[in-house]
Amino acid sequence: MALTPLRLVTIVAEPVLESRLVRDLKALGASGWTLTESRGEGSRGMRASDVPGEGIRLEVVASPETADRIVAHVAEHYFPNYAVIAWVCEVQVVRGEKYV
Amino acid sequence: MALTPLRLVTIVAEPVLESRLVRDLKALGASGWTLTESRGEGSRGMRASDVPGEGIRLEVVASPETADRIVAHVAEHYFPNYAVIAWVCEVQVVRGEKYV
Amino acid sequence: MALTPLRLVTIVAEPVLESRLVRDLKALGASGWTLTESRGEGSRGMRASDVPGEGIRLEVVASPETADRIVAHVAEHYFPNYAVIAWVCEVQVVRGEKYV
Amino acid sequence: MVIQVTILPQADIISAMSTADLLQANLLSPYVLAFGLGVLAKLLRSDLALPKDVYTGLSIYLLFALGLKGGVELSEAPFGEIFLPAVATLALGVVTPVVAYAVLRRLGRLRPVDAAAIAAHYGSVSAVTFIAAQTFVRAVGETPEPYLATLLALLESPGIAVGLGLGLLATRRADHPVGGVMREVFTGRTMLLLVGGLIVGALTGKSGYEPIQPFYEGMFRGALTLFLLEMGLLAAERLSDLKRTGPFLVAFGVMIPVVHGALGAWAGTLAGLSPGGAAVLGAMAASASYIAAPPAVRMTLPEANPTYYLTASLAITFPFNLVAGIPLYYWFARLFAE
Amino acid sequence: MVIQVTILPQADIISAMSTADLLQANLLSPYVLAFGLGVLAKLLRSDLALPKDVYTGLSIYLLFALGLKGGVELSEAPFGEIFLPAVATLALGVVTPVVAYAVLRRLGRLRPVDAAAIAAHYGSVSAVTFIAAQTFVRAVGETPEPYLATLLALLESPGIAVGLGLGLLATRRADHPVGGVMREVFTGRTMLLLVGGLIVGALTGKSGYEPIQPFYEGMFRGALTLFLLEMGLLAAERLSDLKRTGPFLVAFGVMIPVVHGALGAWAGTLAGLSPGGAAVLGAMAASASYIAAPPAVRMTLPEANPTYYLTASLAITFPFNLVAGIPLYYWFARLFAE
Amino acid sequence: MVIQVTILPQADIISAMSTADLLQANLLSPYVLAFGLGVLAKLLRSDLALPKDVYTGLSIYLLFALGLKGGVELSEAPFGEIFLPAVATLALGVVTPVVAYAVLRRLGRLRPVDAAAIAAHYGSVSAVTFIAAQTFVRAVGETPEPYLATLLALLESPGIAVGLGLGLLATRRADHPVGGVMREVFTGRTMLLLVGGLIVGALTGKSGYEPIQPFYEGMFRGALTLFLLEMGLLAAERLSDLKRTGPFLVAFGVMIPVVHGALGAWAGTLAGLSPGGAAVLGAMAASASYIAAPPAVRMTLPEANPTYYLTASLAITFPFNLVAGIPLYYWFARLFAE
Ligand SMILES: Nc1ncnc2c1ncn2[C@@H]1O[C@H](COP(=O)(O)O)[C@@H](O)[C@H]1O
Ligand SMILES: Nc1ncnc2c1ncn2[C@@H]1O[C@H](COP(=O)(O)O)[C@@H](O)[C@H]1O
Ligand SMILES: Nc1ncnc2c1ncn2[C@@H]1O[C@H](COP(=O)(O)O)[C@@H](O)[C@H]1O
Ligand code: NA
Ligand code: NA
Ligand code: NA
Repeated sequence: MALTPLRLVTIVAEPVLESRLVRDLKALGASGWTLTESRGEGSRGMRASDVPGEGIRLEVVASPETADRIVAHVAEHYFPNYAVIAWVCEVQVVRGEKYV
Repeated sequence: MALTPLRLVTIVAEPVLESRLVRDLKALGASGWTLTESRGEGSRGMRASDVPGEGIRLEVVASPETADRIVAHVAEHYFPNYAVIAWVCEVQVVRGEKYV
Repeated sequence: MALTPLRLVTIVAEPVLESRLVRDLKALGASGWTLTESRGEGSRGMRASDVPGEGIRLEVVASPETADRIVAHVAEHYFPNYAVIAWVCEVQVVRGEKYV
Repeated sequence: MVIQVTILPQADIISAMSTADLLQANLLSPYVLAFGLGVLAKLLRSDLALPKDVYTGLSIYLLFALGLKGGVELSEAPFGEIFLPAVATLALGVVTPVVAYAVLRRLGRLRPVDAAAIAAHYGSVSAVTFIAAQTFVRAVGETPEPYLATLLALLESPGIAVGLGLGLLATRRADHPVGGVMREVFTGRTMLLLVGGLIVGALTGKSGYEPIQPFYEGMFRGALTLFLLEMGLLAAERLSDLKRTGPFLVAFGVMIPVVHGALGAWAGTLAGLSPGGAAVLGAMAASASYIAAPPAVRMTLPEANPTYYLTASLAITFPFNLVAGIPLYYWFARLFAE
Repeated sequence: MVIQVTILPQADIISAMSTADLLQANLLSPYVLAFGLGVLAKLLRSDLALPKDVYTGLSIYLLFALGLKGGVELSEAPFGEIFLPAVATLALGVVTPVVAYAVLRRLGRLRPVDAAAIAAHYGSVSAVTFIAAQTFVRAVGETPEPYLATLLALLESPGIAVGLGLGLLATRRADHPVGGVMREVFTGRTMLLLVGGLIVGALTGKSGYEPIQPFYEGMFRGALTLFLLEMGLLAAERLSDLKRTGPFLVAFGVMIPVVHGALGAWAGTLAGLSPGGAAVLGAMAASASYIAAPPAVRMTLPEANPTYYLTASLAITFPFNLVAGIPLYYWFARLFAE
Repeated sequence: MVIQVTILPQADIISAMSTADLLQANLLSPYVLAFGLGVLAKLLRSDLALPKDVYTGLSIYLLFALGLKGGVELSEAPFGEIFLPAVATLALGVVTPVVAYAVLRRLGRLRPVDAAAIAAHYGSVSAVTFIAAQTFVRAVGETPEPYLATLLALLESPGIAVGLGLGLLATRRADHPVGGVMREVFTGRTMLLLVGGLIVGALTGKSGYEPIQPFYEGMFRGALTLFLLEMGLLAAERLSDLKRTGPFLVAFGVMIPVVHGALGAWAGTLAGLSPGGAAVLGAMAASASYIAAPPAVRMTLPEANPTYYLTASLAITFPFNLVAGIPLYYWFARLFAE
């Protein structure tokens, strides 16, 4: 089974950012995204929702370059003012050509 | 703390495949599975559900051999016709003997 | 983009343990946590809930030392009697200083 | 449309007028308006959406309520009466998918597997269309037969089986086991709640039903309105796919219901149904499944493009039936009854 | 069973007959039938399931409605009346877990911690069984005391505390703090909605309740039917575990409710309850908790096997009480009343 | 408070007495009690919580029901009547956020962006406060104007727009496009259900509404009670943030509603509303949005601290209005009417 080494970017953010983040991800070259609903606590604890602690958890499989772009974009545009955390992980992707 | 190096296989797929995938995973030697509900977008965009964009996200901790078998099976049986993405990641598992 | 290498600990457990696990995580030095609801099957299959198969999936980004402490704590206190699985993965975290 | 003009020219003028009236009454019903609001909301790119669990909960409620009420009524109806209508229903379950398949292959030149997949949907039935039709004929003063919900249960599976069979023949996998998938259709949510509700209703009878009636009957139409709001959102979500599916499928999604609806109303009339009952059977035949059929088709005919069958049944045929089809089938039924 | 024959032989024949009638009436109620449909659906491996959030929402609604109505009735009842029944209820909360523990240890030879865990469940109470019992006795023409919901609230915690205490003694951790877990039981969903509802109902009274009555009372039985459908699914899901738990636990799950039910009906009669009220108290004593007890036991006695206590309370005792137990306890109560 | 004493000294004594009565009646209503139960549950650290999907489903139901009923009533009202009250409402939507901003800057010395963010919330409106006010004035025997739900829809957006505009001016980003965010407010759940419901109700009229009335009207108050229980939980969750927000914001959250409420009741009276209608308009003006405003503000003014605006509107002003504000605004309205 030929696997392609790619990057998995995971972003946990406030729900209010969903549509904006998805738009950004596509613009930055992501071929897709997967979202699960989450809740949690962090250091900032500020979040604008009537239901406290809710969040969205976005996963994007992408090439190292796209992953870098996404991470840099999130760090610049969302970290200063929003409750966001993001991490990157090396993964081996099935039929990975599709997602580059 | 002794950790066992194993593989984590993540499969995001159409909900209609849930029972079939779970059956396959067990048959291929997985000792268990964890499912979270997801939504998302990809390149194919075809999906048979009255609610668009819904998906399931399956995680399986397994030995490298089992992980390979799972990945090969998914690639052969589901990739051609279904909206599926799968990736593999190296993880260190607590009391990992259990899951080999 | 400067990324910090940290550890991502993922714990899948019975829902009844939620508040206790969150308390423990904070006490062990985690700066935050993210929870998604899950379902699944494992080898033990014992779980105390009127709804079978339900679980919680906790993720914690932490320094290697904190991650070790968390993993050791979970192995000691929850593995013997509860349906729990935990794994650790190396990740690169955006603005990772925050989570050490 | 061809049918109505050629078959019964003399009753033309009166019925045409009253059809317009019926259409207007239908358009201003809260059900159609709620559906329209859902469509509008999606077109305005609103974030409005019923949570998935609430949507599922509502559909469970509607199906179970439908079955329960049907069962209670069944327990009071002479059982022999249902025989001919049941035969007519089963016949529709076999004929309509074959008609749909032929049209899709001959006129639409679709791939066999896509034609079969769509045929499976149009051979089955949409429970919400059934409910809307029943509500409509009751609103215009008819009293449809009490056992119609039973016919609904009968019509769900045969069409799916025929469609899947055509697809497997076409893909030369006639040996593929359809049994597993058909078992899933039979034990699926829709069938279980409907048939289960029928049985529970028949066993518990009027006196057992009474204390739960405010919940299952009093709330029914209001809950239906909310459900149709969400259906409007879901249908509109698929509208953007119309570009990909092309004009033929749009025409198909409007014309085939008229053909099937006429067929259903005619078969119902022959089987002895009242105009109200025949109109509802027509609406059933005209409707396309979008809950039970899609997963069965997806599992058995994965090569078929889901965009085709989902868009046709959910974004074209469902709204057409809700808005114009149901009054039309009622008009057919009245003509046939004369 | 032993009890009924030996204690009151003379009223035997008449009551036996009417018990059969009661049983049949109960079996054909929509509640029992809906539960049966749920069991059937799971046995057919249907994908039918109430979404988790809807299930939780329904249980919140049922408990709060129960409390509210109880509170309104309480606000009109002379408060002194409740004293003796309350004492009887608390006594049942202490005696029943001890009886269960002794039986499980002596006859069943279970590990102390497993026996204690199960005892905690049988010492507490199932709200749905309470509701079903109240619905049943009302259907047969009784007017149970207005303050029964208050007794329900009183019976929930003591049994859990006794069970946990026995378990900690057995595992030689008598020093383990049970306080935290008992606080969670007291502030748990069940207690809060029930006691909170009682207080809200008592404070707002008849006039405040009136505008919300259609929601909390008119919908109550219909919603209960839907809830029992899901309970049937959940109970049947555990049926496969019966193999693992063995025949003793099945026998226990059927016999101990009869013993506790007789005890409860007898204690209720002594405390001055009407036959309807005593029957409901019997059903409470006979029932086993499956919402409040499991997490408390899981936290405090993790060595106990959850399969035992969940299967016994959910898959054996709950259906037994729903189908046969409740009419039986009513029959007991009428005997004791004579 | 200053206002009431200085403007109308002579009616003082009678009204003061009846205000106490009103307050007591309000405190014992099931709505306020359910809210209190929610607060209590959270203070006891209970795990009670309405599942998120049920909470969303309930809020969709309440808003749509509100719109529907308003629309049906609108269809029967002479349209000209609404003109002056509509103008008064729009004026309140512009004036109240400016007043709030000035108070927050001058007296509270908050950062401009925080002041603007809070002003956007207090310029908009809380639908649940509106519902509670309408329920209250009906309970005391008033018949508020049928078109008040239309005013509710009118009052939602202007205040948000003014607040965002002040914030962008303050952060010197006057060029920032507010259009996108305001479009999201206009097409947001709240507006769509409210305005959509109004249109559906107006089009379908009394006869179309009748069959769905048991669902949308019969269940309304009961469902509201459950919703307020959850609101109590959410408000109490924010109570711990009061330490961080400081005493000024607490004072602001209690005083500004009184000012805005008097303004609203006065403007309503001037525009020709009945005392009941003017009281409801006062409650609208006094209320602060916590559903539509927060995401709009979060997107446009991310530098503002969400803890401030959410705590003020949800944990201070909402409970204040529910418990004491509404009776007070009614008292104002009656004074102004004389
Ligand atoms: N150390 C952490 N590990 C895992 N998730 C975290 C961590 N810190 C924060 N989060 C998630 O990120 C969200 C925002 O965190 P913050 O911006 O630190 O308030 C939280 O709600 C959590 O879901
Ligand atoms: N690049 C990606 N990153 C993360 N998830 C993806 C990606 N591409 C596809 N997915 C997920 O896989 C599902 C199917 O994708 P596809 O088969 O490409 O239509 C989508 O609904 C997403 O949930
Ligand atoms: N091999 C595995 N891969 C992924 N998740 C697992 C695995 N084994 C167990 N789990 C998860 O851990 C939970 C408890 O497992 P267990 O303690 O083995 O019964 C299950 O419900 C699954 O969600
Ligand atoms: Na059909
Ligand atoms: Na008990
Ligand atoms: Na306001």
